[in-house]
Amino acid sequence: MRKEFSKPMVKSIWIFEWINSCGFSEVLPLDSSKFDMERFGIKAVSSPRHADCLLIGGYQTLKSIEIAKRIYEQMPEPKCVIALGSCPISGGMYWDSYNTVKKVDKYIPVDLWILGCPPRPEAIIDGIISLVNAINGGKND
Amino acid sequence: MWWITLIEIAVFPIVAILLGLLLLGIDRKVAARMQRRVGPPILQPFYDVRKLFIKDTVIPKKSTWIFDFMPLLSVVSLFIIILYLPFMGLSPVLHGDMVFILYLLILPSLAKVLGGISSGSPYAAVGSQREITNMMGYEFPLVTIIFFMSWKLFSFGVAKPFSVASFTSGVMWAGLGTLGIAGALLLLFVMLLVIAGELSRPPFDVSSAGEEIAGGITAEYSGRNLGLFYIADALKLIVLTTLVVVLFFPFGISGFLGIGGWFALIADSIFYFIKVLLLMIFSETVLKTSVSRLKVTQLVNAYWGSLLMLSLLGIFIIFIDMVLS
Amino acid sequence: MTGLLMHLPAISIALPLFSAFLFQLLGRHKKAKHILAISSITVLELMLILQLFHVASAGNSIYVFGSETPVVQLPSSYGIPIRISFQVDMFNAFLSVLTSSVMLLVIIFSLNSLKEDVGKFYVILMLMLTGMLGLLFTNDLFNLFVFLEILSLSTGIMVMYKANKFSVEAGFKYLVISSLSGLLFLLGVGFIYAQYGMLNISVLASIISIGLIEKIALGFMVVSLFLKSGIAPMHMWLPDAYGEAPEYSVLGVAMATLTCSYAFIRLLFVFSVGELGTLLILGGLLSAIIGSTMSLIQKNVNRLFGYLALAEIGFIVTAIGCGLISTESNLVFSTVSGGLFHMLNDVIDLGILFFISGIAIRIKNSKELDNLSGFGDNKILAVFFILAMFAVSGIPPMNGFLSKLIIYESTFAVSPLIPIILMISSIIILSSLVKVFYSIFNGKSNKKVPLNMMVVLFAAVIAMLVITLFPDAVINNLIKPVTDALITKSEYRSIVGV
Amino acid sequence: METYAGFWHVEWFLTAFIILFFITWLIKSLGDKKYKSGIQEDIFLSGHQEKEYSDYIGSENLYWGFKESLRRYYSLMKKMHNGIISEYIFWFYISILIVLTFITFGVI
Repeated sequence: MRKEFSKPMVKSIWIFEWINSCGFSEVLPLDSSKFDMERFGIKAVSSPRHADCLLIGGYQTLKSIEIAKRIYEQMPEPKCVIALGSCPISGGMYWDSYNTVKKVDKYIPVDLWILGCPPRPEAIIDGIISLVNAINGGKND
Repeated sequence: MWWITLIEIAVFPIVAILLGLLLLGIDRKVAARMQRRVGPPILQPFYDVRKLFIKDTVIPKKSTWIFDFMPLLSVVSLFIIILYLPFMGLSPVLHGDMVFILYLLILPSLAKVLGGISSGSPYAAVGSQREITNMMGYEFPLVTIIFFMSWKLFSFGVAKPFSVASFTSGVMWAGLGTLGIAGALLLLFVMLLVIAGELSRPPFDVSSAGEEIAGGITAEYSGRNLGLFYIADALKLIVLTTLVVVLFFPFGISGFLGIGGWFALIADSIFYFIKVLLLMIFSETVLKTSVSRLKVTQLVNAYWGSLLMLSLLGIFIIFIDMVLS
Repeated sequence: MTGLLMHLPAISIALPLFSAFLFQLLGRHKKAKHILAISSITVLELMLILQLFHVASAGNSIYVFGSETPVVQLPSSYGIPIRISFQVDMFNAFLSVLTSSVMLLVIIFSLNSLKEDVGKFYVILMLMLTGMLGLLFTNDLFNLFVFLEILSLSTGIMVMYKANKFSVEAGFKYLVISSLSGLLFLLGVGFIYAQYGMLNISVLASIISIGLIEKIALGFMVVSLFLKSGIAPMHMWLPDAYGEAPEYSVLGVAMATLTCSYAFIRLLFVFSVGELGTLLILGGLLSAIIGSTMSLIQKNVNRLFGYLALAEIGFIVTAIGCGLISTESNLVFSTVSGGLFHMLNDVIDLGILFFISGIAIRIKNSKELDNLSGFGDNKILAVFFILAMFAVSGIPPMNGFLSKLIIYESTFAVSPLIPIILMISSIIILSSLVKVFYSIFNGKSNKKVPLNMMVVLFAAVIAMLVITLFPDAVINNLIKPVTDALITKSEYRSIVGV
Repeated sequence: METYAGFWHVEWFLTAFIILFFITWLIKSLGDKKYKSGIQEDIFLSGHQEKEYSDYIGSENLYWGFKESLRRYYSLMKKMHNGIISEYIFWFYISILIVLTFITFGVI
């Protein structure tokens, strides 16, 4: 089914951000000097063709989830998805609105959930490190 | 002795790739350090290339067969330039002309552009026509400097003023008064900016602008093709800094230290590496961390306007100095 | 055999003229007309190649019309009876072979794209060829004017051949320009004739002493030929003519322009007018700049290639101009050989470009760049286009680079500014060709390219590859004698036995 | 091939090109080739469906950046190439004037 992440890929993960609402303001400081994600070899790229990880954040409406699905399809094979914040998990504070997608997992296979609304940069870094350890440890759940 | 050149033809490119990726790693590390960030490990480019070669290579339906062939051509043309330049401080493997090298420098970015154009995506089309505009821009100051120097060689009465070998005889600083030194430094400054432009580094990176046109030329490239373009970028860094070394600092260290044989070789190559490192840091790492991107319209004005005037000013100063002395 | 060789210059003019009128006799048999055209041109081509080898081995051959034994030195009393004479040396023999092979390729290329008026097309083509060969071989000033008129009229009609609104306008402009240049050329010839009472170029060259009258006369003659070969300030008619000419015979029109540039090069070198060199350089640089920058913003394919042809003429003229100015012998030799070698390469490279655009236009029957796309999957055409693009803009291995290398490295001794401007314009040419590549070789549509067009394309690409792979051979035994023939004036004059 | 101030050797270039082409082809073959067909082959348009008409960027606004920065030069050029025959001949008379003054006063 999905080609598994192999060990050498872990040293350089390129992420493609598909973030609707608040998540982006949290991902931005990751490049800053305080939470430097580049020391793990993680780089934000601008085209899904180059990316390994799709960072989905913020509430997904019915239209935007379709686009997110197309982007996920267009990423080359060994890929993973990180859901950022509580909105992808359960629609977050828009849980009761008619057009938000309650659970992103139904549409896109999500590998890693980072909790928090919005999650602090430390939480994002910690999430990515746990993903890295999971891959190193061979547990590709 | 022709089989030695064959071996050199086979070995040098591999050494160049390793050196180039190492330099890119140092470049990213120094840039991070300048922003008080920890920055990626020095060997990060090696991990990136290895990862890219593992990933799938997606070929879009709309793209033609050229899309798959062009990364190959751009790397091959860069390999060829390395053979014609005094790489690692040694004398060049094959003897060539400066005009030939100038034209061959167009081939890698042309291959990238042809690949981008035939990938069918509008992002890549916009990116590639910006790359061509960038290429048209930076050629003017580059060609003026190189032709001025060969004209200077010609006025010194050198037999073959255009061949690379006669350039490595240190033509730039020969017979210059203090005024001439200032002019030569001005030319060096212009050359460093042109090098940054040719590598499409931040002030001039309109063609692979991440934010505006998603990924620029390489929007559709993935996996192994992207890996080849990554290597091509590293090689281009080596080639251009070697070009500046040939033009401005061609003298070796071994003659100075007076050691012969194998040690001279090693000393020369280490000195060459240091020269290339310093040039890279001053030319594009400093620029990468300090200047933001130019608009496409400002690009050609920057090259044909200010940079060209600066180089003409430098040439004029050197000319006055030659007349005075 | 020697009889034929002796009469070759005359036969090479008579054959196309005679076959031009034969077409009317054949009436409606299209097939017969095709066969006649191809056979007459191939026979002519073989004869011209024979002549090239004969001239290469036995030196210039002169042919005097109307005297009892044609191959004789001019009568020492060069007054009455006045006779028109042809002189064939290496330079015009080489160009005549080039012209007739281009015309052969044009004929084969346009075999199946001619609908009903096949005869009319071939008559115009043959008249163009007669004009060109006459212009090349003639040794007589007034005769030069006559052949110039034949060439201009037939090329003007060729531009108008498609008879739609635009091409008639472009053809009309071409005819107005040509007649104007013909008249002023005649004015210059009149001055010379009034002053010396004779019109033979070789004799005039040996006894002329350049005074004020001769300068003005030469000025008129040379400038009118500048206009005909489209040098910078007077070039505006050129892209219109190339843009509107029928796509299968645009190369013939381009060849006509190059033959006119042969005429003024011959005049300048034979009468050794050195002062015009700087003007030639300025004109050449200006046309290189205008040609390349204007070709960037064109929408019509053949118009874009017209501006490229203008830029290439700029290269040739700058090299020749530097040759005229400089005094040191091997500098003169290398600049002029660079210019002539570039003339050869330019004809072949532009030929390939025009053939590919001809194929694209014929299949998509529209000249606009936007709706020419659809050749993405045609591998051969894409490879040929890339090779031609490398050649025209001078990327290393190809033949364009060879001649541009010679031009840069010799004109740079005259002044380093010249190669800088030429190099920038050749980079801009590259980018306009990338634009054409983007619009033609994108998208997929499996259209079959007609066979005869592919054969012609193969021939042109093989010629380009031969020059690329064997540059020394081509230069030593083709370009070197041609340049010597042009530069050493004594050879051209001494034949007259004055 | 010797030129006035330099030289050019085709055979060295071709041998180097062939050897290096083989080496790069080897490097390229190290990578992975396969990919899923279908939707993965569509071009990336920020996730939107691809429209039907063939190409997106017309050929005349392809070098917008270059044209924009040389705007004055190109407007002058458009005025010069406006297709009126009397303009063309006007330029011809100017050139005759220049050439004649140039040639008679022998300005080198």
